[in-house]
Amino acid sequence: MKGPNQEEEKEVEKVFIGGLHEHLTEEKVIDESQLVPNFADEIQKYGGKDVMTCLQCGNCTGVCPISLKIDYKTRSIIKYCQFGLKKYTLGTRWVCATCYRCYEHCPADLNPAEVMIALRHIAVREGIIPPFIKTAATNLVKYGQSVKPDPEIDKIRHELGLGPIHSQDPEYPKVIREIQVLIHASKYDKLIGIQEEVKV
Amino acid sequence: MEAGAHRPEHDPGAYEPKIVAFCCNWCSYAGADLAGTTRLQYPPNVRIIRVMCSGRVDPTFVLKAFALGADGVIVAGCHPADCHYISGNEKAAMRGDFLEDFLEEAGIESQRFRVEWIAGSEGRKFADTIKKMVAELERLGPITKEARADE
Amino acid sequence: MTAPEPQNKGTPQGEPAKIAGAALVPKVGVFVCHCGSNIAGVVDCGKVREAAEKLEGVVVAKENKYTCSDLGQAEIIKAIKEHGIERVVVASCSPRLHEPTFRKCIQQAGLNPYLLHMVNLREQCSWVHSHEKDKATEKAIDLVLMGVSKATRLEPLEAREVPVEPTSLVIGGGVAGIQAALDLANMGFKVYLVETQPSIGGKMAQLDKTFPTGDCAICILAPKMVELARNPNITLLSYADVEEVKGYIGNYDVKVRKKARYVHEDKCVGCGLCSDACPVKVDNEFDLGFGQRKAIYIPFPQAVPLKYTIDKEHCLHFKTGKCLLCVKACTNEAVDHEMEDEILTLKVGTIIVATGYETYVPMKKGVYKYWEYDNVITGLELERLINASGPTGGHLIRPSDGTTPKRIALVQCVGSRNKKIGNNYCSRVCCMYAIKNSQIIMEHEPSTEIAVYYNDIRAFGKGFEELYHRVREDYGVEFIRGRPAKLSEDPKTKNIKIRAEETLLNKITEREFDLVVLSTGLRPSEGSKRIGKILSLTTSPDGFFQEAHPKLRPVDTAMDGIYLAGCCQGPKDIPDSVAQAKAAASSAAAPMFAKKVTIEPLTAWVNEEVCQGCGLCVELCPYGSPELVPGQKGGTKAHIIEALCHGCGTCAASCPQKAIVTRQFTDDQIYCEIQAALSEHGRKQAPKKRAEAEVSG
Amino acid sequence: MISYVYFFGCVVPNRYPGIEYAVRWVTGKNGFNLDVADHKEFSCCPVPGIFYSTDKDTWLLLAARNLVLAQDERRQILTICNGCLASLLKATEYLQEPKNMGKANRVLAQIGKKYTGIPQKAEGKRKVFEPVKVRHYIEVMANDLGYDAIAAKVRRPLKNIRTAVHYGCHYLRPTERATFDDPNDPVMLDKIVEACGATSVDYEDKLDCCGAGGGVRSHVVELANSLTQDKCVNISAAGADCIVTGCPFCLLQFDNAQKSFSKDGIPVMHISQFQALAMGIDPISLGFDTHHVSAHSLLRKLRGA
Repeated sequence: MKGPNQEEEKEVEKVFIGGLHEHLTEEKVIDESQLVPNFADEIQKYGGKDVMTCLQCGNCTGVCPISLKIDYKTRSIIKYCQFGLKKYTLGTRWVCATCYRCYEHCPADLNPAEVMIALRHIAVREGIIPPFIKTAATNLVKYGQSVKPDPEIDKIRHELGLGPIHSQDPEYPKVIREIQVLIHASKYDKLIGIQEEVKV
Repeated sequence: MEAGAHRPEHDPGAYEPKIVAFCCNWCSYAGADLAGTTRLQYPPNVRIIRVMCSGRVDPTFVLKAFALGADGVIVAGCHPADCHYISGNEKAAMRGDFLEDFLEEAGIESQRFRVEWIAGSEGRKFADTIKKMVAELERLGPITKEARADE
Repeated sequence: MTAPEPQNKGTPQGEPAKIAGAALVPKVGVFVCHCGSNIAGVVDCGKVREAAEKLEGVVVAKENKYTCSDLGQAEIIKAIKEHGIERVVVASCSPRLHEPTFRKCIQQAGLNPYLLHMVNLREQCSWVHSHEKDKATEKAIDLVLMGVSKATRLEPLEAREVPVEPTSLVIGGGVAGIQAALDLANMGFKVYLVETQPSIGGKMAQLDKTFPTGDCAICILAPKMVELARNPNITLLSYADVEEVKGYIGNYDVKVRKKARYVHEDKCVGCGLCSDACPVKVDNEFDLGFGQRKAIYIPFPQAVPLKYTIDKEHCLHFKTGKCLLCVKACTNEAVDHEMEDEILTLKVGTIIVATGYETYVPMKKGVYKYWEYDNVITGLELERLINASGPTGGHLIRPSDGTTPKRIALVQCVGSRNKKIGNNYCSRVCCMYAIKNSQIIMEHEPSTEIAVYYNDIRAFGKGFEELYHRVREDYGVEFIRGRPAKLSEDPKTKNIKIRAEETLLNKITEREFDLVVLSTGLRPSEGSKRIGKILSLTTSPDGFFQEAHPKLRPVDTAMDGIYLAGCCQGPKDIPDSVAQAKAAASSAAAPMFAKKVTIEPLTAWVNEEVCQGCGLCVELCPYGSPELVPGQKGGTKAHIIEALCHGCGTCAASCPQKAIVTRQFTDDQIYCEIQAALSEHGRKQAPKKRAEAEVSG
Repeated sequence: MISYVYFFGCVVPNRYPGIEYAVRWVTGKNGFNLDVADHKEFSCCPVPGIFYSTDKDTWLLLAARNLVLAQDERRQILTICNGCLASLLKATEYLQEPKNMGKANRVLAQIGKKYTGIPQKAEGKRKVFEPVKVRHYIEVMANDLGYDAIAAKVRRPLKNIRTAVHYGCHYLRPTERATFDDPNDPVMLDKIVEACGATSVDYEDKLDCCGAGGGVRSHVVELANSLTQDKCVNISAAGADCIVTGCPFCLLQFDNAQKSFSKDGIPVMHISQFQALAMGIDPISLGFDTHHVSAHSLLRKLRGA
């Protein structure tokens, strides 16, 4: 309809009103309906230590290399976990580089990196699966390796006098079969949605 | 961990292992009390016998307990170097080593007998020790009849 | 450490009867306590009583709502009188709690107090199996069975009275030790105060001002130190260590090593001529390395006793055999390099432990870079730097260049509330000393900017919160809620940048400071560990000494006659230390006023008929209680010196002949308990089924 | 003599064959002549950022399969990658728990495998098993050979080469398992570099993350690169000629990310390549063509020196 005018209006609103409309639709008061009971237990089930031990000192955020770069505060996520604010925790937890710095410095001996990993477990089970996970898992069931082989590299291997990579070994299909059996047994293919057919 | 893996299946529901625990008055008995005051739950399979010191536990007490039908025996005392009586726990530890070998000879798995150091402040450790031992005994099943007769 | 001196040495307490063969089973009364709902809420006490009634020997079994109440006790007394009960079993809480109560109770009814057995239904049954009521009841019945079967084997014993030496030993000369010693001395008791340092005063002497009132620490402490030195009832043994303690309440033998000062205390007048002459300068530990002292020194001007001490490690004479300038300088011939350590033996009735604390030392490779950056110091170092009698005369400087810092960061919870390093506890004083120090700094240099990095501010004491508000409002001290994550030093200016999340802003902040002060926490001192070993004191999980009961016996230890005062029991501030010292003095005074105490007679006894005189018990006993003596009917026999016996029973457990009996814990009694614990009663598995299970295994 | 089995992982064989060549060369008959076997049935370790992050059961099964292969050969696993080290080492810890071992073995039985650990000796009737040993190349060099032995084999001392070493997170952390080096102040990589005759330069935030781990590189490459940029700024400030690391994934990150923020970049290589250079290998065999940042500047300096 108006096209460019609408865009302009939006810009104006952003600058002068600070995105009031978005603010109005956002929930400001957190009531119990938004809390997931026993969320801390769920995290513990997937290997995170008890998040309730966190005293919110903020050391983890301070040492986190990612927290310096983007709006990601380790401590806040732990706080969300303590509260049971599940929906705030699942979306962006794939940015943790698992450098374990937070764990090294945590005076409560909590392991925030493992909490992030537990949150990833939970997210995957809710269907939040980043594409790279699928790619790597598919590579694994196809080639037995999470990196896709590159024919150019094969040439260089040959020039260096290195043998072909394992996945080109005539015996290797047996390994791939074994991997597929394991993946199938743990239902990982279903969980991730691996595009390659898993034969058992 | 391998021992007992080939034991025939038993019905774990019907089997209630009994544990006799000799606790020294100063540390382990106090630890068991602390488990109570902090309401830490553990399986009701244990019967505590209070002694003044873990050094008071005569090896024959342990053997007698097994002979009379105990599935597991714990001797619990103060941590090394913390003994209320200077060194009674060291003697308990020495007897423990000897007993372990002896029991193994008699066909009683080493997991059934433990010497544990539990301080008066370690209520949680007491509860965990009992939990772990009960789980272990349930996995092992009852003591064979011959082994009991050996006592 | 209780070991009674028998009043009637000739006749050891009656040989425990071999009841197994005895025809008569004594009459037993069982009293099952509900403890309100603590026990009855889980255990079916009615069933327990019914089961108890059926046991052999039991003539009365009763339930009570609260057995420990007057009503409950009256019922026990009534039953003893009416039914002629000879052994009493109380199935209630831990014997560690109420054994003395019920012993007194049955004694009132004319029964020997040692004919009581307590069954622990609360701490070790109802509270720990609260979700398994049936099984808890089953276990309770088993426990009562065990109790009854042990009770039938109990023998009357006589508690013995021992005299109490009206002298007390106070270990540690900090403010707690000083206060305890003064209080006891003022009550008229003789006191030995042993301090390992050359002067008393402890950590308090190093502090600048005290929170929240701002009193100068040494100004209020020094008069007490002088008073102590002048008190005729107090013998001050400074520069001395307790090396050995033997005995039991009322009768402790203490060995003290008085380290050689190389200056005769009686001759030294504290004039300081020797120190002026001494050519050796070393860092002064009292100023934490910021100031210097000589090799012959007093730690600080107000030292008590005001006697000089030679630091052997640095003295030139001890290094080279020459010098002796101090000897020449002394007009009183007090200096003596030939002096040797002296061993004193003291006899005391009670002991007060006041061994204090140490401050946490930051890690070598830690986040706070204490060892790497000059301008990172600890709170105690700051105390010396702002102290008017300190190395800088109270002028705060940066260690790197001696300039006055304009921006100062205080970092809280260093070495406290940290599970990684095992110090889980709050040190209680750091918040307040940091707040107090920032006030002092602001008073000196009002233009200073101070930021306190904290986790939680704990201002719980009288006047504390008010001080906290004052430094925020009147002095503008900034409080940042977050734990510093990274400290980095500017190589040129030596300023320190702190990166931390301001958790209340949800933002990472980075700020530069001229000086960083770490508010280090309190830890048990090395001296405490040593004394703890000597006295066999137990510690709580934090490493500080454990009190007998956290609420009701906060200054007693599990050992009769030994009391705690000050920070050796846990971190505390000065008023709390002083209050506890006064409490410990009052507790220690009680047996000394009474002049005698009763002691449990749980000692060992040798049956000469069975003893072969092998001597194994002599070898094993840590107290040297058994000895080999010629037997009455010939041969060599072991004999227990009861005064030395602590009743641990190690000898009985090892005796190959089973000739040794430990009273109240005899082999026979324990066998009975084992047997009762494992009796088929209450077993889920029928014997037959069990046999099948065994065959299949 | 200790018997090892090569575990090259995924990145090296498929992206940096020069590293594989260097490792074989250094450990082989041209170098230290260690007893290292090849095993053709190894799969992905599996990579912790994918599998450990999404399903620990699957991760453990795949890792256990690799461990069983080494266990049946009675050999220690020689990894050349921090990720493989972290994944396999953690798996051995998990498998110490009888519950986890039993659970894994029930599935492994379907492919005819069983993890027990390597049998040591029999104590009475019981056999004692030790978990399969998972070793890192750096640690094997430092502990099993020693810096003197490394220095003794140097034919072409890399004098004047200012080297910035990057340990990488999973070599050091979490600290409770990294018992071989001080996690707060690691020295092994520095000492190996110095044994090769080069200088290890100190730079700010040396122990910081390269940015790639935990799936960050795959998920938000800009974020990963931004972290790498910070590291590279510090490394340049220290005047380093090259970056040496023990982890191919960190290497890949440094190698790829530098394109995004600088024209030339600092050459980056694996410690095995660095060692091989010092031991006199022909640089052509080190496969620097597959690296994105050219190593020419470094090789030129080396020839000049």
